[in-house]
Amino acid sequence: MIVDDMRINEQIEIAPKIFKIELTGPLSKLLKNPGQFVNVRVGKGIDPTLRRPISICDVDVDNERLTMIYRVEGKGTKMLSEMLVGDTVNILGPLGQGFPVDAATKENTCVLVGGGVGIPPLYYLAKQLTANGVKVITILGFRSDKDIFLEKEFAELGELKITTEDGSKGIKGFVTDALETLSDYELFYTCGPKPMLRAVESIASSPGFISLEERMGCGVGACLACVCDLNERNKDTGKSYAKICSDGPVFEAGEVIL
Amino acid sequence: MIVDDMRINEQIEIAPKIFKIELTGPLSKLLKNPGQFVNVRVGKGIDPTLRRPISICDVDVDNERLTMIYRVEGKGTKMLSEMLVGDTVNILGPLGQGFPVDAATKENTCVLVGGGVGIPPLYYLAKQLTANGVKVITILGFRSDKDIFLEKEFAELGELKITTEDGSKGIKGFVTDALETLSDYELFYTCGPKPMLRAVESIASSPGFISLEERMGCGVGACLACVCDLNERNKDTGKSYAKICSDGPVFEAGEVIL
Amino acid sequence: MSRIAVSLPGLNMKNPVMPASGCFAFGQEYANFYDLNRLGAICVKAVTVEERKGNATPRVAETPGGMLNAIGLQNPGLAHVLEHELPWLEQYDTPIVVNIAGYQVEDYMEVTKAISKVKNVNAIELNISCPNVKEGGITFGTDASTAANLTEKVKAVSQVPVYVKLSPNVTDIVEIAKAVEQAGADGLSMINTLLGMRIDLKTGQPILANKTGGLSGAAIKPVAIRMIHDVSQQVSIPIIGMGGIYEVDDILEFMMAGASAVAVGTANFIDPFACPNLIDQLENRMDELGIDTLASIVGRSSLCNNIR
Amino acid sequence: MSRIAVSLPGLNMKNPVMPASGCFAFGQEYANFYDLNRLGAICVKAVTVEERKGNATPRVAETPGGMLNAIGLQNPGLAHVLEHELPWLEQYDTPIVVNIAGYQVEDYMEVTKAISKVKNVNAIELNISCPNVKEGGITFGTDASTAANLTEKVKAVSQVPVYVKLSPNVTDIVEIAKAVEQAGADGLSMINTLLGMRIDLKTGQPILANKTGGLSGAAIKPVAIRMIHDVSQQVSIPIIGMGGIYEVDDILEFMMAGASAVAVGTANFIDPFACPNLIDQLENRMDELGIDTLASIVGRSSLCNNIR
Ligand SMILES: Cc1cc2nc3c(=O)[nH]c(=O)nc-3n(C[C@H](O)[C@H](O)[C@H](O)COP(=O)(O)OP(=O)(O)OC[C@H]3O[C@@H](n4cnc5c(N)ncnc54)[C@H](O)[C@@H]3O)c2cc1C
Ligand SMILES: Cc1cc2nc3c(=O)[nH]c(=O)nc-3n(C[C@H](O)[C@H](O)[C@H](O)COP(=O)(O)OP(=O)(O)OC[C@H]3O[C@@H](n4cnc5c(N)ncnc54)[C@H](O)[C@@H]3O)c2cc1C
Ligand SMILES: Cc1cc2nc3c(=O)[nH]c(=O)nc-3n(C[C@H](O)[C@H](O)[C@H](O)COP(=O)(O)O)c2cc1C
Ligand SMILES: Cc1cc2nc3c(=O)[nH]c(=O)nc-3n(C[C@H](O)[C@H](O)[C@H](O)COP(=O)(O)O)c2cc1C
Ligand code: FES
Ligand code: FES
Repeated sequence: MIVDDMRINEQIEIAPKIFKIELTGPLSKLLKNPGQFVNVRVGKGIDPTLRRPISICDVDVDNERLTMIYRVEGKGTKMLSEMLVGDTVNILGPLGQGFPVDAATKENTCVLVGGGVGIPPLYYLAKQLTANGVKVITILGFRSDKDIFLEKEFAELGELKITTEDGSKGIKGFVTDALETLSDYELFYTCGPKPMLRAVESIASSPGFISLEERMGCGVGACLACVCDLNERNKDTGKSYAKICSDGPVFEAGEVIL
Repeated sequence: MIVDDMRINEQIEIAPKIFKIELTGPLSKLLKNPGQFVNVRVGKGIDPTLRRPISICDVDVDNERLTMIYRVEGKGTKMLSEMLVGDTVNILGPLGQGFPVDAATKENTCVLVGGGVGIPPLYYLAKQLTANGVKVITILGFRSDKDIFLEKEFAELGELKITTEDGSKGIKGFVTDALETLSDYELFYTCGPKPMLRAVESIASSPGFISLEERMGCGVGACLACVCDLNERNKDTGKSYAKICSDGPVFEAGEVIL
Repeated sequence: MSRIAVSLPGLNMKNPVMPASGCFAFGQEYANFYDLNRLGAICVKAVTVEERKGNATPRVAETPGGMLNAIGLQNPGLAHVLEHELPWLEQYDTPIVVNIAGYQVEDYMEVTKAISKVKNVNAIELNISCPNVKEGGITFGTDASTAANLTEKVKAVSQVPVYVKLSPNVTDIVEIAKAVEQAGADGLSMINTLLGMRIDLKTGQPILANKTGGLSGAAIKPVAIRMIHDVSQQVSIPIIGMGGIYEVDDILEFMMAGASAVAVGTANFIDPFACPNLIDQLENRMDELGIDTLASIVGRSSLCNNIR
Repeated sequence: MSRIAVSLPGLNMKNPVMPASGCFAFGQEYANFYDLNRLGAICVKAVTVEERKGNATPRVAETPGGMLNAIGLQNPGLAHVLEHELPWLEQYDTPIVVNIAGYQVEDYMEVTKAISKVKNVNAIELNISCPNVKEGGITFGTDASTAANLTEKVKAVSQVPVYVKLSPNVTDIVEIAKAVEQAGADGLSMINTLLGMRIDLKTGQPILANKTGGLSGAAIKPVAIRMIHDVSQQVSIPIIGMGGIYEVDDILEFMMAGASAVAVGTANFIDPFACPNLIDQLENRMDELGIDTLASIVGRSSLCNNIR
């Protein structure tokens, strides 16, 4: 967890309003596991005030490279998308507890379920799982054909099912429609909007891990902006809540109230 | 008086913390007389909030070029100095009433007295006066040798006296020390810090014109941030005050209370 | 009625945007930039019985995301405004709001009496919230019964609707809003500036000659939104909202909070075309957000309190 | 004493900078970034008798040059703080200030009694200004006699100096400051956050689940400076100043306005190293401005009122 002025190595729009950005700097070496995120300071002035949390999508430790994929939502991501190759961006990270890769063993089949900008952190996860010999089935949900990204990349790592809301590609419907057709898996990992996480949690036939989002202040566990309720008081800490930024963003399915 | 996104054509540090910036755009064609200024919007965000008033130092109407010289004082001028050739700067102008060039006729000798960043507007004035066949003597005051700028440019237009506070070049002392040695002139024009203006006004043996500075809000006469008191109620408007941004920044010596 | 027209007591506005008092003088300066008929209304600088010289300079200081001003209600006085400023504005058919200030109740009444019978004046804005004068101004705006009394007296002599401009520098703005509503105010304007100060590190002294000044600009927007939201739920007269409106989204945010029209102040200094630019962007942005008419969003934030 | 050391009741600080309450939890998170002994003091999150769950999320919203928060005083409760948080802090020899909140006078007294006898607690900060809880908090901070009564009761049971943290959401902060001084406060902390709101244009509803929140960050700095300036001229107890301190110049501006030490809140979120970075820059900047010791500039703005 450091603060690093990272250089923009590449910045491209890979789908409408979806940007892929590659940064260089020593922070890249500190990643513990996939699903961790960074807190991006956009600009140098007083506005925007807060950093923007963005998941790590891929890492190249040897070349100190970090890749993120983000959607232009509001002011901060807009400004980020206007920055150029060669500019530096101030990054705080890596933050949080990511997906436990070791939870899956060699013989396991894992289902990865991602929606929209919940997809990026699953990519580095898929890479690590497959590197460990785990079989990966990925389900990615998009609004429409034109919004699809990372298709080729995921397809290279295993079976890939794409769903689109308008049916313009793959299965028409939601990720859950694809998930319902599967039964032979030992573990799931998911990231996306809350309604999707709820649906995945209730449909899945295995244990799994979910990654949450919340508006954040500090990003490091100090301000209590990003709490969520635990289903049961934590045995170790005695706490009835968790901080998404530092205890999460990844939790065991069923651990927190969605 | 328009708002113009002007392109930076040149930006160089011509003395410590003193920058010369050349901008291109149609606004350049609207100048009425030397001593007018522009109101520079630095950055695109909410901070800095206010525009920065900077005098016009030179104009090239044919090529639509405007030159300004400014000192890095605080946040706004610092940010301006960090902008690069090719960037655009949002400019409001030309603003205010400048120096009346016609007040001097062919046979006249005029003394131009400038201190620090009060010097730039005198340059375009000197050019216009000499173009009209007026004889110009210029007195420029600096802190020290290394702070000198526009020396060659003024020297080309007539007699030039330089004063430095530490005596490292020219006459040791203030512009007034040089002004006291002169007597044969019909008109003076001056711009600089208020104490200097006061001293020049009291020493000068002729009528003249002074250019004032004040903290501004709107720059166009609407907010009344920048008023100064008139010595007498203005006959035409009935007003006992003047707005430096729109009635000035140039006033007849004796017209306003310094 | 067009999608962006709004209607308030005395003010039939073709769009919800007027310049804020004190940031637009009497209109002549900005008329050099654009046709003032494009505005929804025009709110002019505070007028007092006699000419006022205002405070010493410096009168403005910049702050993070905002500015302080301590103009001190400088204005040419009632007679001059009646003779020169208002007649000049006759060439426009945009509604005119005149902001009014004074040292004592009688001053406010005198100005109101004279101004409200001018044929091109559509409303009075009672400035009980100027933080930059020693007497009058804010003292009327920080106590509910004083504010109500003044409102009542001014209403009694006004021939046009009266909007009371509230000060945000109070513990309970709702209490004051309710008091002036009961005293007969036709509408509210809010917010005036927050009291602030900046110090010059070189001298150790305040930058403003008046020491304190009024904070305006983007920085105060969330405070304005909060106050308009709270007040709009407790009064039934319309609110002209202001405080840091720079962007088209801000207009919508103010109206959702409970404002029926908006005023733009500091933004005029950043861009003289601020008002017409905002107006031009309004319909497009409404389309993007699926908003049919502005009237339909006013106070939306208070409509469905238990949805979320 | 070093040039940048300052001394306040209970607090011998090697430099004037402490993190602000609620922005630093109990220190453990930022201890991952730097040695907390570099700080002038540490002010921890509000502590209440029982554990508090705080408000629903979203709890933060961004504003121009600032942010709103509505955490709602979430904290693990007195027992947990006594058992876990304060013992953990024993490894540091930096003074500790504990921020205290409650629903009623007795709550404050109970927490104070227990906390103030902990050996590594150097001062209590009485939070009578939290805008984000329904009961207690700000209600104590908006009425002078209520504030004074609470101060007196807490002083009576405290074994360490008591700083009262004032709310800026009042008409007359000087009155409240004087009342708590008379009631025995050893110092003041100011300012807490300004009440604000932001609305989500897509839903028309407030972004914060709690609807309103407390505005902090650069945007509020001029309000803080004004209040500290005004209060410091009317009281003789020291002030811990806060509200939008981001840069080293801000520290000096707050001290010239009348603060004897400063607290840094929101800036920690922008840069976790904000506090040590500010401390490191302090002496250089003092040299540039010709300031010998910090003690010499406190309240400089009120010293020579008629110079300028
Ligand atoms: C742990 C985590 C990982 C994330 N990873 C990704 C990612 O890989 N790719 C991606 O495109 N997006 C990701 N997001 C969402 C991303 O943070 C928001 O889209 C972004 O902050 C929006 O900022 P803005 O300035 O564009 O929008 P604005 O609306 O201007 O933002 C205003 C404020 O709200 C906050 N905010 C707005 N939307 C969200 C949101 N959905 N979640 C949290 N804060 C929000 C902003 O951070 C900012 O503080 C992630 C969020 C979290 C919490
Ligand atoms: C009519 C006019 C013409 C000017 N021409 C020139 C010029 O040609 N070259 C040059 O270097 N400077 C000139 N100045 C001064 C210049 O405007 C200031 O140096 C500049 O605004 C400082 O901005 P800053 O952000 O660097 O300083 P900051 O201290 O950060 O500025 C804070 C605020 O104070 C205002 N301010 C600070 N100093 C001054 C000042 N001296 N006059 C007016 N406002 C001030 C700023 O505009 C801003 O609103 C002129 C000023 C006026 C009024
Ligand atoms: C320079 C200046 C002068 C002002 N003069 C007045 C005034 O005369 N009467 C008044 O009621 N408000 C006055 N105001 C307050 C504005 O009308 C408005 O309420 C406030 O600035 C908030 O809006 P803004 O943030 O858009 O500027 C003035 C504001 C500024 C910046
Ligand atoms: C997320 C957050 C939580 C806060 N919690 C507390 C608190 O528990 N007790 C308190 O007295 N002040 C609390 N505050 C107020 C700060 O201590 C400080 O007074 C205020 O934020 C202004 O300083 P700043 O602008 O530097 O943040 C909190 C502020 C923030 C932003
Ligand atoms: S964002 Fe501050 S605790 Fe999570
Ligand atoms: S700066 Fe507004 S009137 Fe001169």
